[in-house]
Amino acid sequence: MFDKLDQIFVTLKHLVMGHLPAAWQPLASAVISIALIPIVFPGLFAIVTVIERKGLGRIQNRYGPNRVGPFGFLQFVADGIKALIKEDVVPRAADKMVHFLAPVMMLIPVLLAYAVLPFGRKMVVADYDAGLLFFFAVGGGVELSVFMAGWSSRNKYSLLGAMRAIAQMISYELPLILSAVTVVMMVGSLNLSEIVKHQNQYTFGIAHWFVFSPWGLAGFLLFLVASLAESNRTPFDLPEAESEIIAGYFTEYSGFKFALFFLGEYLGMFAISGLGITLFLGGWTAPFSFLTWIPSYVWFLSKLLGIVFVFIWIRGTLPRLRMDQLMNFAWKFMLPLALINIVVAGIWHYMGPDWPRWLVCSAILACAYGLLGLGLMHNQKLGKRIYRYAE
Amino acid sequence: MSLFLVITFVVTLLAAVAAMSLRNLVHCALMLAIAFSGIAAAYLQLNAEFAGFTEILVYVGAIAILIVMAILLTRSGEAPEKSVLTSGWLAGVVVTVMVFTTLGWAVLNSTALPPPPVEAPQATVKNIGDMLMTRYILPLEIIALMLTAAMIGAVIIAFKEDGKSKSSQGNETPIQIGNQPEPLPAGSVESRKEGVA
Amino acid sequence: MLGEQIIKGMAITAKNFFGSYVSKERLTTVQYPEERLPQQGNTRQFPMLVFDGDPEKGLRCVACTICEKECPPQCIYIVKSKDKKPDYKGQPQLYPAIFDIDISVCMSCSICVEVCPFESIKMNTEFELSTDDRFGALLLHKNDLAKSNEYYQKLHPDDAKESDAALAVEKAKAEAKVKAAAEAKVAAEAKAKAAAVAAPAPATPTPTTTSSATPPPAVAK
Amino acid sequence: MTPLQVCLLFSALLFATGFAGAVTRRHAILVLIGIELMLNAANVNLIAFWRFGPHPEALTGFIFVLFSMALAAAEAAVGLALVIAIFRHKKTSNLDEVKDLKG
Repeated sequence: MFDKLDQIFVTLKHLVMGHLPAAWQPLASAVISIALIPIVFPGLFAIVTVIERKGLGRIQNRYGPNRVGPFGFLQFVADGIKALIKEDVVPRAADKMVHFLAPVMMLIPVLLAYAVLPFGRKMVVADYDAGLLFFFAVGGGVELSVFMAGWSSRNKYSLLGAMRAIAQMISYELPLILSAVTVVMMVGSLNLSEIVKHQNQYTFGIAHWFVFSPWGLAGFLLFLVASLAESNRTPFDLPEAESEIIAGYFTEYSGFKFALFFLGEYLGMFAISGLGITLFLGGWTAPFSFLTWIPSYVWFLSKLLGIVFVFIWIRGTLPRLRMDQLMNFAWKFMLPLALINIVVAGIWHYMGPDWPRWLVCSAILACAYGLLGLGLMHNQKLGKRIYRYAE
Repeated sequence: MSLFLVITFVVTLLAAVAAMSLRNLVHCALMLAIAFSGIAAAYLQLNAEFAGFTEILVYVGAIAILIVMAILLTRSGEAPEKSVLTSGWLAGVVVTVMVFTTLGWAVLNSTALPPPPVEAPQATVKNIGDMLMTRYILPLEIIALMLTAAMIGAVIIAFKEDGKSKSSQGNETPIQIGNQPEPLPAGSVESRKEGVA
Repeated sequence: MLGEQIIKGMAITAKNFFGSYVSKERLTTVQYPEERLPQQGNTRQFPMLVFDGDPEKGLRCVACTICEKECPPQCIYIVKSKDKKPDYKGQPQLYPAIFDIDISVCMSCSICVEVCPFESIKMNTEFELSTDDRFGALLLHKNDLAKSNEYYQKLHPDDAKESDAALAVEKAKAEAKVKAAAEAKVAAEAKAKAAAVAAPAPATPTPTTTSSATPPPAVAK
Repeated sequence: MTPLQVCLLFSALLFATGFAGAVTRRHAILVLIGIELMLNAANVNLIAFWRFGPHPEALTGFIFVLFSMALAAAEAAVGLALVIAIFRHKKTSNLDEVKDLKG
């Protein structure tokens, strides 16, 4: 019975396709699996905006929106209507065509990136042989749209915001890809379903998730921090910080285009945390062998909500990084640690499956983390503040 | 010959011609990005999956942004001067036409190749990896060296000289505004620190 | 070690987040329209006119227009009445035919309350006065402003008692004056009779003139 | 017109566009864009021959394209660095004015 529940969407799709004539079947199957993404994830985006505002509220000892709908869960409808009603102001000096295309160009790569993520057992839209490479290749398109938005509004602040956003995205793309490389080394294939199948075995009831190994944990933390920066979220949200450059590259956007940027940012966040789940947290696999009766897509969704909650939690806690701190952190801490992580993954692979490899790998990683951290804290003076009192 | 491939070819050609002929440079760069994505789509349809994704990653993701940054750094974002072509543009066009006719003639009546294998070749990541690691190991190392050398070279070329070189224009030294704040007497800072820590 | 403070910070926000579900007194928000905070004693929003008994006749304001002159943003507009009406002391006083306060201009500084010699204008605590009509509705007229003294007692009990004490003292003085005037009159009549008895022949016409000068009857409060 | 010939014609056309742009345009960056297009035309050629050629399992054309992409990226980086250096020196990126060799 559980297997039927697990494959319910797949059977539904075949059911629907059954009615169509044979010639139309491949097209129908493509359309159905593609149509699911723009329905499910913008819905998730709507709910997560409310969860985010309520979570931030609760962190700051207040309620968060509770007026619109039960416990405030229709707030996204109000925001959506507000975005639709707001007048769409286009600056006179703006480059009309590029200004109009920027939000579209932001959504295309993000929605494309969902094609390779395995949401459940046999539930992946396009099972490419080089799925991971496709995800990162398409992820690069977002920077182009950020530039188009910043440049076309002909406004110094949005251009500065766009330049900062691009610099940040490029310098955090490197640790992102390098931390994913360690997983590819271990599995030996770029195919995401292959990676999940590799993590689907259990010993003494615990799943073989990569996050449970030292190089996997380091890789996962690196991936998490880099995805925070890639989706411009809180410790790294300098490009669109209200206190700095008004709203960064989408200063000159209002009304529905602004909402599209907002949607693009959240969909980007879901996509990249979805990838993090697939690489390190075992995609749609259950953590323990006795829990495998829960359907696979439920596991994927709950892990996704878990990571989104950690993002919100980080947003409620950490202050914003300055531009130079942000860059130093990427090039002088994240990149070397990612490279060391690849070496450690190599050592892990060739030391054979007994306990000393745990010790060696975690020792190397711990002292690498400590040394790099000390180096960063020392010349960046990130340690305890030294106060100089005015005479 | 699938219809989609022809459509991709036409779209890519239009984007490439636009990239070459538009006046505003940033529009050229964006058209170039579309041309690159068109070429990547062509690769995907020719079953070269890995090459298509690498094309998007390398060209659309990196080189297009690099060109756009260079356009902004050389402040030619929106300065379409009077004539966009160089003085000797006619000779260029003539040479181009000659180049294209020879290529076209060579393509059209070259001896036909044996018919390709019926099922499309599979360039799976596994055998690309094996090929790279076994047969093409030397070019891989050379490419790695070349990329590092190129990166260092690019940085050195584009590095901003610190004003000592006697360049003809002589870049301006930073103007002094007001007197420099004299550094804090070292003694007071140390004593403050002990007081606090 | 890098990240130490980050973990400490995250722990604090986690404690806040889960604490807010567990202990209710962490959440101090008051759901405004449903729950309301009790207002402090000296809350003041916009002025009101106090009356004793009947809003028309018992209005304490005598249209002396001191508050109109003193009001910094000049948001009070008074037009005096032609006729007079007796006030609480019984003297005939003017009263305001029109007494308007523009609450969109009033800055609730309560200077009018301080300068009013007749304890007739006090500060009300009514603040939900928003309307969608931008002009007329924000100009409160005499009948909107008039509030009974009991309402005033309930609103500001302590300084309401002071103002009533002052009014009572004022009334007592007035009655004492009236009584004194009455006794003086009685004494004058007694003297006049005594003078009449002492000189009966020439004084026969004087008693008729004194009767017309008797003071008007004291109005029962 | 076999599919291979269509691909070759397309890459020839792409090459001609890139060449025309590189030769006729005045701006330095547009010359670099032309060169990029030419490189891509060559890559399309290689993939076409790999796809329709006799021994596709040998993957020669395919690997050649990967290496040529890496090369193109390096060339673009160095080329643009040169353009920026010239601009910083001569305050212009118009190729007609960058004629004198003296620094």
